Amino acid sequence: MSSTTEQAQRGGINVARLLMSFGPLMFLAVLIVVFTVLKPSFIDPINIFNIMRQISITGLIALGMTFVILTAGIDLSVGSLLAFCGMVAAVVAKGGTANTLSLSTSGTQGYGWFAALLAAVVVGAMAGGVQGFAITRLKVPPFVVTLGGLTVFRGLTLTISNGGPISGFDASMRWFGTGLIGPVPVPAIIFAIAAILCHIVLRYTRYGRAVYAVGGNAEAARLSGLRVDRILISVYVIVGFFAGLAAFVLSARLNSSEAVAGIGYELTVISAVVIGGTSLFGGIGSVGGTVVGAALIGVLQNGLQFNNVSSYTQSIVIGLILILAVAFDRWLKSRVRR
Amino acid sequence: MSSTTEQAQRGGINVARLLMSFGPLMFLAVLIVVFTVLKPSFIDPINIFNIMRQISITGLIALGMTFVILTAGIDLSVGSLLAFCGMVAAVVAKGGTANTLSLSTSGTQGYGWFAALLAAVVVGAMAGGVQGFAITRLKVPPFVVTLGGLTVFRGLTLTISNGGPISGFDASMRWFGTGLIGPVPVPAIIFAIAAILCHIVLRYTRYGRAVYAVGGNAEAARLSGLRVDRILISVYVIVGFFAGLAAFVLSARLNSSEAVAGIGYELTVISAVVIGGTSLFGGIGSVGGTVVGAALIGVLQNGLQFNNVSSYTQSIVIGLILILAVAFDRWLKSRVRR
Amino acid sequence: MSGRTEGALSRHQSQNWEQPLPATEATAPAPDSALLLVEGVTKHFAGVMALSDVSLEVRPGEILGLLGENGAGKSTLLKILSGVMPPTSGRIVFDGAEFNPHNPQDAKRHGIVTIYQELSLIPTLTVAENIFIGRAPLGPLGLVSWRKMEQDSRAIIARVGLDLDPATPVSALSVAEQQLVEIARALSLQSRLIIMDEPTSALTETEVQKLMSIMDRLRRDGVAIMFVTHRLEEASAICDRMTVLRDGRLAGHLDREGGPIKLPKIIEKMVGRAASELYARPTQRDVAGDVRLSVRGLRTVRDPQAPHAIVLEGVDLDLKAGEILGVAGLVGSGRTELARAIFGADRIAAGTITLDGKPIAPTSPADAIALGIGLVPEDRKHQAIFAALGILNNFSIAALGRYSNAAGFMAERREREALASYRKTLSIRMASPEQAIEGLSGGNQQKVILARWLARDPKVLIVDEPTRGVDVGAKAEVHQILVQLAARGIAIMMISSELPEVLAVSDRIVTMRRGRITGEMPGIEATEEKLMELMALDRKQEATP
Amino acid sequence: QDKLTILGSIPNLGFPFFVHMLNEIKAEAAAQGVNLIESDGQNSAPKQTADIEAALVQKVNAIVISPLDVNALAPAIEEAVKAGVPVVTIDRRVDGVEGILAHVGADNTKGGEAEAQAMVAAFPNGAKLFHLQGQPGAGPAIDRNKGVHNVLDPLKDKYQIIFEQTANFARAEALSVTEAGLAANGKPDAIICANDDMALGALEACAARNFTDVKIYGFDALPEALVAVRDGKLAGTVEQFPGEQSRTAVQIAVAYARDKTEPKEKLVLLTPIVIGKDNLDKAERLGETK
Ligand SMILES: Nc1ncnc2c1ncn2[C@@H]1O[C@H](COP(=O)(O)OP(=O)(O)OP(=O)(O)O)[C@@H](O)[C@H]1O
Ligand SMILES: Nc1ncnc2c1ncn2[C@@H]1O[C@H](COP(=O)(O)OP(=O)(O)OP(=O)(O)O)[C@@H](O)[C@H]1O
Ligand SMILES: [Mg+2]
Ligand SMILES: [Mg+2]
Repeated sequence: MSSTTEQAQRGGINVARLLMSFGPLMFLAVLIVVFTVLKPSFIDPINIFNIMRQISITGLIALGMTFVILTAGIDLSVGSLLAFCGMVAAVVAKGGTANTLSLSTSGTQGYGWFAALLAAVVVGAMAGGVQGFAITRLKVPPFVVTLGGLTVFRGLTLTISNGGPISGFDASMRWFGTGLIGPVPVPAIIFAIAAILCHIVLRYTRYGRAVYAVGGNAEAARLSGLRVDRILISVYVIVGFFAGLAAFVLSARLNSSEAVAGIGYELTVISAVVIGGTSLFGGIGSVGGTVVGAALIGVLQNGLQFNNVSSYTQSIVIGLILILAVAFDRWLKSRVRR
Repeated sequence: MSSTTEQAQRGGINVARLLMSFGPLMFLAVLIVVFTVLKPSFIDPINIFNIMRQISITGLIALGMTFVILTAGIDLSVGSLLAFCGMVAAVVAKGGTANTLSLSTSGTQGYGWFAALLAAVVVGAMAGGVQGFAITRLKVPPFVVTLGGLTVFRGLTLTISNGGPISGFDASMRWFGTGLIGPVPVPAIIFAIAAILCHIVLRYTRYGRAVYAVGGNAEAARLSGLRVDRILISVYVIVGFFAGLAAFVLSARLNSSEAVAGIGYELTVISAVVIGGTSLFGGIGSVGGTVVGAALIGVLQNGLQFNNVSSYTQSIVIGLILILAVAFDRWLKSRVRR
Repeated sequence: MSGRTEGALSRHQSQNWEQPLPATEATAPAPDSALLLVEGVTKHFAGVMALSDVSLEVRPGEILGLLGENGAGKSTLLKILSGVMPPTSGRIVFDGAEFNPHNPQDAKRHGIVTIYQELSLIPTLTVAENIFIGRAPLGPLGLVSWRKMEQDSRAIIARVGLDLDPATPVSALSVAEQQLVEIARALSLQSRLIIMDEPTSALTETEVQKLMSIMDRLRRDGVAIMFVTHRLEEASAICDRMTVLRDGRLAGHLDREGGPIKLPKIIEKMVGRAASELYARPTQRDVAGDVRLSVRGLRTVRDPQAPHAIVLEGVDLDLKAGEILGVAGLVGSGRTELARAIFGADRIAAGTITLDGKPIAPTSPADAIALGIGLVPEDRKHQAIFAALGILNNFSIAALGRYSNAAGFMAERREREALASYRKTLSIRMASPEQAIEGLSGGNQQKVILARWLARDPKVLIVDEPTRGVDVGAKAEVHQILVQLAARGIAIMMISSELPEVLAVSDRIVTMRRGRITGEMPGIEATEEKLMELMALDRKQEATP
Repeated sequence: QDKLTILGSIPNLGFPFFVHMLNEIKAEAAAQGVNLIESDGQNSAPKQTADIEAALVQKVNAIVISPLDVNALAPAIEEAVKAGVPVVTIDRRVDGVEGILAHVGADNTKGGEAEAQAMVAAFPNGAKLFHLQGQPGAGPAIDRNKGVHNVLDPLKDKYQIIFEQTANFARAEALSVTEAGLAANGKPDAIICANDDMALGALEACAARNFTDVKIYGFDALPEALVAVRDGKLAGTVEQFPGEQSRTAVQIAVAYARDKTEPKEKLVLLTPIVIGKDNLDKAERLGETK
């Protein structure tokens, strides 16, 4: 990652060179070509927009996860936190847990989409903050804290909803999941805007520089006057915020918040980030890479489903291609002069 | 971990000192006392043996995972690999995939338990070796390779068995899962022996010390003349071997190999290792810690179930206690002089 | 041969702790049959030509100095010899046979032992285990015998004058102690050729002398040594011959002809022109500044994570604006501790610090920096460098506030301009601001770190071992920079283990021992002997602690 | 006399279907005046086995269990039987273990058959289908899939499954899988889903494309699905009467534990039915949908 994509992000690099220098992007391009040859309708705008909408949920969380992993941290709780925030949003939107059943959009006595959105992102950010606090103050490794969070948030979600879903939101809320602006799905737009903002923050702000520095060498960062603990806490707040945002969009899209939402998302999200070239040891990576990683996973899944490949074979193919995409990237990097 | 438990392992330290110096062990002791006070039958030998049998499966894998994490690696594929090896063992034991339904122990035309065991551990070790190869030669990070493995092995398992379980093994095989030696369950004995062997290997052999060295600083280890790649491959072979062994024991215990076996085990197993004080950044940790970590999780689950705590509350409590156990350990370490 | 040895050690005779060495010249093999021949070795890294057609030879029982500026290719050559990387082309003959080591193990098997420039100990393992890595002594049943390993390693580290519990994890050691452990490990291996890449960069005079007498004994036993250092006096004192590299090419060989090789000759070969005086003695500058930083009764607490660490036992110190205060001391005298305590990096147990007359109590480096204090730490790799980041990011990290607007966006143009200007004033040799800092030579890395602090315009700048691993030319430049900074009114505290350096740039010098200040004198009056006396551990005291 | 204690164990409390089952067990246990130990298998056969073992240590008087997997739970159930504890199985029948007190169930395979037959009845002239399967390898997924194929495989010529994918019983996955299916294959006539969650997800995907006349079938008769059936959004959902199963099972278990009353029938099989708009009143949980 790093140098190559950063170059790309500064613009002025031709496409071929870019493809050649960043394995996953090249893989993505190849996959799109292959799937289109297999079934030309793959490249229909409607399917492309489907894919964009599909990757937007895990993609949003992956943006936050990029910050976390850049600091050499990890957040395993995001799937559960997504379910938790979604349930909170649903409770706020519907004005309670009782009316779980009405699919009708009328007659809800809730507080409207804005309150629901606010609740989701605030709860997500706060939950992230608590975890960040445990990581920095109690000195418990991120893996342990967020693994604990994974089970705690799931338990809380199930407790709130007693295992069931809370469904039926009003049209204004549903727009965030199902609406279109022109031909483009709203979730895809939200994801795109968020990705651009994250890119700007990481690349062009003081704060972004600090995140890279803390991940690159925490001790040197401390000795350079950075408030390492605050920065660490902040990245967990950010990923929590994005889990909340993703939860809101997912609930709006499904017209339902489910207690079982987001199971296993942590691995999908972390894959997207890591395939995108961000190092689990911190300090190296970019938002652009994460977007490519998320797109690679999304295109693979959609393309295989599109061709009605059996789900067993799908598992095998997806696993192998992920490994190959990264292996190819390493190989390119070892050859191409940096 | 490290020094404190290592001291303990060198023997000659009194129990109180040991408890005081290693947080999770102290937590374990406290939990046992609390659960016993709440319900004295908790400490019945039967229940203790139940717990031992329950932790033996993930515990076995956790032993192998300790090697991997000591080298700063990770193996997310263990749950899927367990299912895969279990299915292979079942096919060998039953002589095919066809007779999936007969629970009768008679009339099987398979190759017997020994062949099944051998098949499970050999396949597991080979699968681990392949992953280790991808990690060292293709230079793909362990997280990515084994995440790929996670989906690949699950897909292979489902393909072999076409989704269904393979059930009904003969008594000699079932003994490994359900038998007793004296009052002690066979799986617990297998786990105990394996733990002792692993402890000896890690602590008292050159190979074991090389594993620590590679995890402590791979580059320095290479400069010191260690064959880093071989050692890295070997730890994935070891964890694969243990996944195979655990699969055999689990199949014997359940009298069935399921395609959905082991889902989510990677997190339980890694928790056990990390709670036991092994650093995800490598070089620090011990088998003793892993055993304590596995026991802590097992006792918690059993004890909460024993007291009829609702499943949702269980999740919350388990998550919090895992975090607290590690936080407490860090706190002890920051106070007590080493 | 014995005459030569005396010559080599004459400088150190007065403090030679070793027993007089028995003459063993009879056992030394004929000195003119080469043990190692390097012929036309070339090494390319993607685009960079690190070595070009280098040839040299090493004979049994001799110490060959390998010298050159930062980036001249010394380490690269040594890494090729020890099997870390293959040459692009060229031939190596060891002991009369073609030699192509594929990995460090190969080289080890042939009896080539290497002390690498970047420490190659495993921090999480104990001292004993590091010494016996890959060859732990086995007891009955073929299991590792920890007791024997620890006993043996105690003896091995004692050879280099270390007295440590071998069960201590290496991560708890200071850089100097780690360096000594690494040397001890190398010496304990059966070897015919020992390669030492800057073994002395973290050591003080006493340890250096110790090492030199050991090297001398090895030489008498017929072991060949290749020795890299940027401290030319050392090289001149101990080396039988020198090979000098310049920009990856062979610049020439130097031979001891009767007496030690003279420094000007070496420098001329290294930099390609005649060198003027290496260290200019300080002219008595007019340090009329007020007291800027004042420390009274400073004590630190023992950190349970590093029980061997020195604690400060009540330090009083004044630092004036515009002066360079040199801090001398032996390894473990607490100099680094003092710097870290003032900088808020370690917890203070008691004592007061005042800055410009106002009491301050920084509890974190961020506090100290906000107050106008800067620290260039001793361990560049672990405490200063962001290896994954480019030079620009490394440069501006302590001054992000200066190069960003109120909204938090980086003002990248201003940042680049600032770097460009420091690049000029400090003459930093680099390709571009995006270049990874790892790709710079040590001296240039150090200059980037200095620039990092200059960008903050500190009132007080503490530099801890500012020229570790920096070549003569760059070293002089760094000294020049320090003097210029002081002239601008910055109060500078310079910790250094190299006495000539302390003597060269300090306006005033204090010495430390065991967490206390033991003496003070103006730089102009100081001599190595005077300082050594104040620094050295009193033996009687040590015997009865 | 001490109150009796029974164990009520269900496979996975993450799913509303089983939450309902456990709630009914709880309610009936309270009505019968016995203590209940709850157990959630958490989708793991070893976990459910461990719960049974823990209950045996606590000397429960009876066990009511819906096994996660009929084969993998057999040893644990066998152990209980050996310990003299009466066991009543719900929903999924464990073969090959002697001495189980009774089984109360509505076979998932039969349910799958009913679901497919309902579709066949709606399209007598044949149809193009999507089929969304449950979590690969999970017991109900296997059985329901088998049921669907039992009916449709012989009718291959008329009823083509043009798109068959797993959506892991999850709504979000069903939504994106169906989206892909619609984009690739256009509009089908019907979508058969292995549970209601997936049906509701498929429904969203169709609604987004304005394919309102696709007949979507779910499974489990959850209240949310019943509402959708009432509103004409889902074509039907399979009712297996989990509440009745649970209550009957508890009654049988308690009666035996109290005074060794043998159940009237060892095998109580409820026939799964497909709830459509016209027979909504047959749905067990209709009361929850007001
Ligand atoms: N792995 C590498 N990749 C690319 N360039 C390298 C690599 N290692 C060294 N170089 C380059 O090769 C040249 C020689 O470096 P080397 O480390 O051998 O210098 P040196 O003489 O040991 O310097 P110093 O005195 O600073 O240690 C330098 O220009 C350096 O940047
Ligand atoms: N950052 C640190 N954290 C913990 N302990 C440290 C640190 N730096 C040094 N030490 C400890 O302090 C001791 C050496 O003291 P210190 O480094 O202050 O002495 P010094 O006079 O600066 O000598 P040196 O030449 O080794 O730098 C070592 O034993 C080491 O354990
Ligand atoms: Mg060098
Ligand atoms: Mg120091």
